[in-house]
Amino acid sequence: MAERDDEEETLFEAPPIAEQERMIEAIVFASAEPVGMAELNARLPLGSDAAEALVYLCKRYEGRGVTLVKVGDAWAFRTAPDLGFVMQKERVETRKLSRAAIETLAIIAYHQPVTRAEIEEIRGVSVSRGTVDQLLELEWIRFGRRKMSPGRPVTFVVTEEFLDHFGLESARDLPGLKELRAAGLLDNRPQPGNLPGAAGGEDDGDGDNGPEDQSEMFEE
Amino acid sequence: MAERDDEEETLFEAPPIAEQERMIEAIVFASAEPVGMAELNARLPLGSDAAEALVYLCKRYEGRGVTLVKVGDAWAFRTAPDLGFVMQKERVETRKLSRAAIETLAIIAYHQPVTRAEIEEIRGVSVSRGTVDQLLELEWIRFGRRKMSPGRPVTFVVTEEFLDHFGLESARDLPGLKELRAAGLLDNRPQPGNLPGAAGGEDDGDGDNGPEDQSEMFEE
Amino acid sequence: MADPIIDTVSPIDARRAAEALIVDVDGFEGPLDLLLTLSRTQKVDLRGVSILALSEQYLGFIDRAKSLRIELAADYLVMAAWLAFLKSRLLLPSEPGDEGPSGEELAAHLAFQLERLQAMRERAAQIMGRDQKGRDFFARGVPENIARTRRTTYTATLLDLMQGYARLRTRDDFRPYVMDRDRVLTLEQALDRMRPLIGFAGGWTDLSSYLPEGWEADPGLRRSATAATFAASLELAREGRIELRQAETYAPIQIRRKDSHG
Repeated sequence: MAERDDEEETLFEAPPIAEQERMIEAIVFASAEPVGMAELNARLPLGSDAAEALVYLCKRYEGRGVTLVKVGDAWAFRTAPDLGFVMQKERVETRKLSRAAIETLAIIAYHQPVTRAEIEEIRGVSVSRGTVDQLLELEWIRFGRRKMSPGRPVTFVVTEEFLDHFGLESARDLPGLKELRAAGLLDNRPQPGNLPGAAGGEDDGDGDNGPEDQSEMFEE
Repeated sequence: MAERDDEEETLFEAPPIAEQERMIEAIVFASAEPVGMAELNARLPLGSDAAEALVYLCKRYEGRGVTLVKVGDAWAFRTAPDLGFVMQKERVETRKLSRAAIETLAIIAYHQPVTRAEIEEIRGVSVSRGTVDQLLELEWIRFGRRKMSPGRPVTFVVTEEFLDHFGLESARDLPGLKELRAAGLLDNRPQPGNLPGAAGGEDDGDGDNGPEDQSEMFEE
Repeated sequence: MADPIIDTVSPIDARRAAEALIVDVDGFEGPLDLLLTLSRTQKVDLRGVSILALSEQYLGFIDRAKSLRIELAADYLVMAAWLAFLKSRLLLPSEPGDEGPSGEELAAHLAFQLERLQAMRERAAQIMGRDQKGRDFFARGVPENIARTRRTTYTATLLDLMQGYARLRTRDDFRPYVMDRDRVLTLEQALDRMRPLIGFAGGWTDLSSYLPEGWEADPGLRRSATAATFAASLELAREGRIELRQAETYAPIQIRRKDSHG
């Protein structure tokens, strides 16, 4: 390939074919859509020959983990069909955590070890069983040591998994109020719905568990 | 590699290293984000050795249009920087960072973990909320471990995204880090007496956060 | 311009200088930045910069700004005052009784600060000058996440978490929940109150006599105190410290210390 000496194009000397191949490789890799021949030729330096470079590039990826494939009239990289099984990462459908769950989680993170009663006191509404269950299931919280107070209630603490998910090294590294404010996260406007006396409602309409049946699910 | 004869694992014989290389190629190629070593090992068949296969893969892409780069403890394919000129179409216009933001970023990168007060001491002006906000939003910085100093202030550190964006393998590869350290410019030199300049106040008139209220929430 | 008189009285070039200064002061990011810029006029390596000369330059700059009635931010004035102090320390021989760091130490630290800021600026420029993702090099344009199985998971970011917490805490600014306790005797309080007292309860005494003073009159307070005291007595009984008895339903509850009767 290097023997090409196109004397007629000395003014705009085309890069060596190996360089053209590199350029096409980069373009096709970064493009959001398959790239057509016309576009390749338009983007390569004058005098380049995308068709020829593509032949080399195609060969280079033969048998590799990714291959260069022709999609209609354009080119794209695709995972080798036989490797589908390593690409079968479970499709994880992610949903936003509910506000009740986020608040409960935040209280546990900031006040751990914390009892259910304390969470309810801070939130001003009772904590539904579903919310706690969900957080336990996500493995973001777990049961902590029982509190040495009457009734010896169980406490909740956050887990390693939690720290991992939120990119924290320890729960103590959570920013404080001052820092939240400094980072502009603290909206200072009062929320009309949350003025005094708004407490008491159920956080998500799961009405069969008032604060009194908290023992039911945690007592052995 | 193939010489491993873990008798207990004969059931799951690891694929040949060339196959492991293909699999890693497929996984890393498919992802826009760097893929961590832990994830690679989890997705390869039992008995595989991602670290070894990566050595081969890395070599294979040396000098290509797309290269394998290490970002922290993760791997990603990125187009070769020298080909930027054919990539205009993919270029994303980014909001220009203010001088304050750029300096703050550099200070965090070189002094991490670093507190807001330390950043202010180095720059000689208070750090505006917007500056930190912008860097957090770009995901170039995140909250780090709290400092074991009075008030236990939070610190900032740079992220994997920062390393990825600037093509750094680790924060240790920051330009001129060694020279700065040798010149003592990264020392935490205490001030003799009280030198002005490290303004304590908030520069955006958000005056309602005295230094005392960051501890408030962690005090029992 | 603060004062129109200046405009008419001063010569044109003074006015121009004044305007330039305003622009410049705005352009500086604080006193340290101004000092760093001034130090460049000395045309020496930052390690060799004369802090004394620099202090004089800075003070001169501030004086000029003042005479032109330019409003200076407080930290510029604080720095000016400090540099004036430093200057006097550097010029006058230190006396044996002098407290605090010497002028040389203070000057050395200021030089260090300037050098460090300069170094950070240079590094910042170097970082920004590097090849950047999305500008010079690129990630895969079509990430393939082939997936067959589906699993629902929930996610939240640290921002969500902090905002959630901030929301609760801001609400507390308006509904300080601790204040609600004014009219509530907690179990802990009742226990704290009873523990030292039961030592004296050798004989059977009415539980109602353990209510704290001032809690009997108001029905609400009395109810809370009675409930807490009763719960505390159950707790003490569980610990084996006291015994409880009640003659009949609704009769007064009585307690006594347990160890007195083995």
